[in-house]
Amino acid sequence: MELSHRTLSRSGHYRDLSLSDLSPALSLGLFRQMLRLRRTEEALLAEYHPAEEMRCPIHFCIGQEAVPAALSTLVRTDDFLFSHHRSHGYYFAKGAPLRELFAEIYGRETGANGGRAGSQDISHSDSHFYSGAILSGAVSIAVGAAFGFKFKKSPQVAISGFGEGATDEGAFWEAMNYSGKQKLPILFVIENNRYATFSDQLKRQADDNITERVRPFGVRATKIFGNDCALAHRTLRSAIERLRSGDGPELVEAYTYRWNSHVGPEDDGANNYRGPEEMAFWKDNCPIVLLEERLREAGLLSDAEKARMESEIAAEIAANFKFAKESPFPKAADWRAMNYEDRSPMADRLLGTAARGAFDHDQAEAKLGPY
Amino acid sequence: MELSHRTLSRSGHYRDLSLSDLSPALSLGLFRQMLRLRRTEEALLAEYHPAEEMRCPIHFCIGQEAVPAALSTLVRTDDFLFSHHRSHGYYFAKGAPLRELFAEIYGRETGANGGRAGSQDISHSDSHFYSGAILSGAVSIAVGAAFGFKFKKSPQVAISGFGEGATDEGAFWEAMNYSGKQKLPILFVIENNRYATFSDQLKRQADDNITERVRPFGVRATKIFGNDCALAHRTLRSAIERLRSGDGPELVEAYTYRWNSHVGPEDDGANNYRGPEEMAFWKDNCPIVLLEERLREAGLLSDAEKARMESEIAAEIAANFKFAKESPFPKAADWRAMNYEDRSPMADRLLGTAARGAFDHDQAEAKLGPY
Amino acid sequence: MSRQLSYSKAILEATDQAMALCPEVVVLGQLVDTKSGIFGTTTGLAEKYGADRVQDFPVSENLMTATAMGASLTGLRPVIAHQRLDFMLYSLDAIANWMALWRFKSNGKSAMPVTIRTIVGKGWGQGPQHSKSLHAWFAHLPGLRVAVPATAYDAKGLLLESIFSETPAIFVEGRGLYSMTDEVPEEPYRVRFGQAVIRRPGKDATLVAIGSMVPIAMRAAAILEKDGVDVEVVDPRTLTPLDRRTICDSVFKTRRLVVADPAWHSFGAAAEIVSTVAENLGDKLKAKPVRVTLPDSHTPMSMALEPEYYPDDSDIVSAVKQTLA
Amino acid sequence: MSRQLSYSKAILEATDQAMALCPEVVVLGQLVDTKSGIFGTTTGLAEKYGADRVQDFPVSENLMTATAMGASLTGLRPVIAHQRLDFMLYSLDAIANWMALWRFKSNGKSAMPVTIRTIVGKGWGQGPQHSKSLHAWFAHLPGLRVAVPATAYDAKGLLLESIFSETPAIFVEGRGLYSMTDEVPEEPYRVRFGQAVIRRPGKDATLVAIGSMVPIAMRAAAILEKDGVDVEVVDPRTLTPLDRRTICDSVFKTRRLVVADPAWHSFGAAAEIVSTVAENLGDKLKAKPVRVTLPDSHTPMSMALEPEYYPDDSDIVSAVKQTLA
Ligand SMILES: Cc1ncc(C[n+]2csc(CCOP(=O)(O)OP(=O)(O)O)c2C)c(N)n1
Ligand SMILES: Cc1ncc(C[n+]2csc(CCOP(=O)(O)OP(=O)(O)O)c2C)c(N)n1
Ligand SMILES: [Mg+2]
Ligand SMILES: [Mg+2]
Repeated sequence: MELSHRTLSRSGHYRDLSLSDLSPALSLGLFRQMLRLRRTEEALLAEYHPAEEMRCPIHFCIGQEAVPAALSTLVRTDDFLFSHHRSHGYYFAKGAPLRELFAEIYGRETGANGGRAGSQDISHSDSHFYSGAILSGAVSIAVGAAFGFKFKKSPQVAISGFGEGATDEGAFWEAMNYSGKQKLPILFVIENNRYATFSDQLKRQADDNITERVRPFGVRATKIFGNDCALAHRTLRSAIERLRSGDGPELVEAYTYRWNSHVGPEDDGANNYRGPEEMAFWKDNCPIVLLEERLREAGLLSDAEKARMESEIAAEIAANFKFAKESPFPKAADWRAMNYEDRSPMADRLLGTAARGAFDHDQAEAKLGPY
Repeated sequence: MELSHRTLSRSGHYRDLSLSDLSPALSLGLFRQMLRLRRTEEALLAEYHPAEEMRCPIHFCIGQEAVPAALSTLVRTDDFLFSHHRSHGYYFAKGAPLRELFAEIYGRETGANGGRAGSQDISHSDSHFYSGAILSGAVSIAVGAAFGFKFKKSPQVAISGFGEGATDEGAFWEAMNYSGKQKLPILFVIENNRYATFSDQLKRQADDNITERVRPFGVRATKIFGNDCALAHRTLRSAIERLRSGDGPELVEAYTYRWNSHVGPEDDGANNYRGPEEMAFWKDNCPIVLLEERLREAGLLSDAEKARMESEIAAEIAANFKFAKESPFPKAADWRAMNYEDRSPMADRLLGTAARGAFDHDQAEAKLGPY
Repeated sequence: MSRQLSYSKAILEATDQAMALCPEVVVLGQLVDTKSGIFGTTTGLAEKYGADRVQDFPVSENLMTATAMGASLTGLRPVIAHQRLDFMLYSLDAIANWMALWRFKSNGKSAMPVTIRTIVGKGWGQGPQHSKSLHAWFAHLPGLRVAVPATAYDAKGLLLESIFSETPAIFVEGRGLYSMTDEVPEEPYRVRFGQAVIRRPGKDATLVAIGSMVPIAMRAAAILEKDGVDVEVVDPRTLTPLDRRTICDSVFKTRRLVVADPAWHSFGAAAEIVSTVAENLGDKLKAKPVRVTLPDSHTPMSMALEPEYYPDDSDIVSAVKQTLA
Repeated sequence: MSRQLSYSKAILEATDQAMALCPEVVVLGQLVDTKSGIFGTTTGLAEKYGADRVQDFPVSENLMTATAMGASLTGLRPVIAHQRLDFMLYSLDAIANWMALWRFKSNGKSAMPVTIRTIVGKGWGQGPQHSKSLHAWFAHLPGLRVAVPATAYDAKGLLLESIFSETPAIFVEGRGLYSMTDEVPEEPYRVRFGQAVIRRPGKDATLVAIGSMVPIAMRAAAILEKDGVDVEVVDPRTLTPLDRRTICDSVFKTRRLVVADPAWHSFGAAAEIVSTVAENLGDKLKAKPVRVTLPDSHTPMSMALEPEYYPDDSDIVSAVKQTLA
């Protein structure tokens, strides 16, 4: 059956998750990553109001844990990952320090960006993680990173994570055309959660067929049920392997769903953009539950083991909140220094100064021809 | 055999032009339109230097006469046609007055735009003909015209003519996505002449497969050998018929070739971007010659008839030059009036004035939430 | 006449009345057809006028702008809306290379009566990609009109005027103004472009305030009044055309100028106003003019930095006092 | 040292030397790898440094800019070139929403050392879509440096400085300057941003000229000299940072200011300079400052209108005389 949001939400409980090619440690690792992301998001969501201390837009990703968890086990430290506004999963995936995420959204100096950026613009350059809130913009920049890797003949890959909404933008198609032409080492990961804010994909696109659209551009594309974390892992692993061997670009479209509002904790149901059956399907097929079912069947996860994970995670989250809340706010800003880098070590090293003569102004302008 | 620039230039003389579904009058009309366009372009090309009176960039379209000629017999007066920089063929196609084209590129007040626009930006709004030099920009505006026609349930269609280079731009793909989604009455005509300036399509795109790229967006697409004017006519006619019945959008990709430099009369061969065999193929398959061969076989065109056409056309061209050269230059400009319309008849009719109270400034700003 | 209406409701009412007055008015924008309706400024219109006239648009800002432009050539009067000005940067090619020069290059024969509503975010950590205020960019382009309404009254009148006039208009809204109310007449009415308004007469100094700086400037004037300083507050209401005469007349009277602009300092709209005054009255000023603006910096997210970043009434008070020192 | 080089050759030489000095310098742009090479400024580089380092790009200006940005994060030093500034408007989102604020939003931890070369067309009927001069837009954005070199010497030094410094730079070239020669040292050297140059000392009036107005201003100064007027010509060379001090020092001396800017009048760079002077010396001017600019109009194609549209030395002469009247 053709994979699409229309067909999926009528297809019952998913039973195809297979751990056959995953080691027990990896399977458990994926589970733990998903759980950790889920609990973190739940905690942030609960804290957001009424304390009002995280004063920035946050696009929560509860329900969409599978892809970030799978990626987290596949990306190398020196790979670059570029995320859209719904950034926390990708921040996790890149292994950037969570306490700096917490401090960032609390607007503190100890945040990943000293409180300048917030959730939707967060970056962590030591981890080569970047994000931003303008749709499709980070996709294009990721293409540039892949250009750099190819140029240097490096095995690094660029990964760009975003939603199906970004493919509305023309900028996205320039990225397809160029990366396909140049065979750049870039992985485009689309988490298709059906909506851009409250707008159904089929309100914006003639069909739910992004993979078909990108293929003629020279981009290898696969679509998968995105709540099967093992499948996501398998698919992304092969894609990244092919990329490292120079056979790029790749696109993986993972069908998934966000359980919460588009942004923030408030309910956006009044906009009537989605029905309860759809939500029921996706909650029934929670990526964490789907993996947990198999892990338990295979005897890999016990109640005790899960409880241990939960408490470790809870402790980590509590510590992160504490760190964030106890961190200082940024001080009175030096606006100039924040926006301009006055040091120029490279120019200092390579360039000297030279005397300037007097310009002879008595010259005619170039006659600009027609072209 | 797959139609593409690579295969075409090795395929010998074209023999498939068929007049079967065209009336003799129409066949001759197409021929005359092509000849008229060719002779006009040749005359402008010859006059360009050394007189230096046409001081604007001109992108000549010699070799690309088939599509404009075919269109000229298919568009209705109230259809809108939007062209890219290589505009003269489309200006012809829309039946806009040639003497205003001449006067325009001579920079005269009697020009289609009073000498403000020149060749690459010329428009003739009474004919609903528009153009502009920024790649793909006019394509997007054409989508808006089609939006208007659909909104008004009018049988009018929008036609957008451009080169394969414009499909490099992301803007183009937004147009595909939206027109496909909305089933807009718009015809995209691509004259694929292989190059954007000196850059081969395969230097910019992974493959020569624009029609394949657009189809998944919901755009019906056909590619044809674009120097067969009868085929162009047949293909465009069906496309436009479908559009008028509300079944849009359509894209026709016509493979053709420009004989001259990208712009202006100077030879741009020093840039070494194309070989002599390719040019030989396309000259051998001149759209005018291909049609003429059949017309003569069918006994529809005699030497005398052709000579009559030639002399009519020559007279028309001479008259146009005379008109342009004798026309006055624009006078000292009222810059404000040229850029702003101060009259507002609609507002005058619909809106009155109303007294203003004192604004109470002692109000708090709206607390902007995160979204 | 004393009906109070909020700025956002005034925008909704103007759009509603425009749609009722003229079947060619259409509204395009992401989510204009939803209940939340661009912060309530389009709520209910889709139900009232139908899905044809109030259309959600793909996240394709460039094409959205061009679609409005092309549609206007067929006789429609499109209004498009961007939730944030930042999103509209994808459409600058359509605006600067086409819309602004369309009439010019047609030699006055073709017009594109398009209205682009765009909202400047401020506060609650909008950060650098959700808070840009680029009215100076639009005002630098020939061929556009630029409205920066500060009150509900002006928002309604200028929006109606934008929709029904012939030159394309960029309509810059400050999100911070949305909940502020003003006396708004019920009938559809026009506010002309190029007519500044004296929000508060005064004789000691001229304070020109743009858009969302207007209420702040008025509060500053009230504070200064207590200190015995009588400030004249001028609200230009539109930047193109700019009512240079009213501004200069005021400064001619006061001989002092402060300009408050909710935008970056350098190369911004405040510079144009200071220059205009300098060119006309440069030899008559009793004090050096002062600009009160955002610093030349992108917007920090942290709630500790936002208050430092955005100028407030005390910054204006100091600036005015500086001209009186 | 007296080697004369044209402005275009100076750009070519700077790029060539940068590529020789540093293997991470790459050049991207439509047709940079062809013989014509962006009006001769990239000719031969592809042959010398290989197709990897000098790459033609699809007609996708937005992606081209973003590609340079992303590549710079991997350690490259990309230079991109637009044949006309107008074409680069497709990339304003990449520039304003990403490049300009990248360092800011990383809290200084990540930089994008990208150089964007862009050429302003003028003459031979370029018309409204091939001649826009939008340096004021770039200068209004925090986080960018903006160079407006007027001479071959400055073009070379500022381009090298742009390529090897850390803040992204917009490098605005006037096509009309391309054939003008200047003394250009052979070795690679730097010209610092934010350092204006006094092209001609004088005492009667200060004439600040930007980019392609510099030679015209110098000619005007020569004409004025014959009339006994001694004009000081200041070339800011870069708009961000702007050397406000040199400008103000000059005006402090002359007490008179004319600004010549090859761009639209309203909300342009000339306004920033006039304002800067007014803010610092507004109470010391002996005459009202004057701006010499293009009118607030798009560019007409006709050769009958172009000369009227572009200001020339006689316009500057009149402006200076106006300040002396
Ligand atoms: C250029 C631009 N236009 C509009 C927006 C407003 N916006 C923020 S998120 C969003 C929807 C994104 O949908 P999608 O890409 O599918 O990601 P999701 O939120 O579903 O994860 C929109 C339209 C934006 N951020 N950038
Ligand atoms: C946005 C933009 N970028 C670059 C250019 C410069 N340019 C003018 S024509 C052209 C090539 C166009 O090729 P194509 O679209 O195939 O049309 P053709 O000239 O072959 O008819 C280019 C790149 C432009 N006009 N607009
Ligand atoms: Mg989505
Ligand atoms: Mg072409």
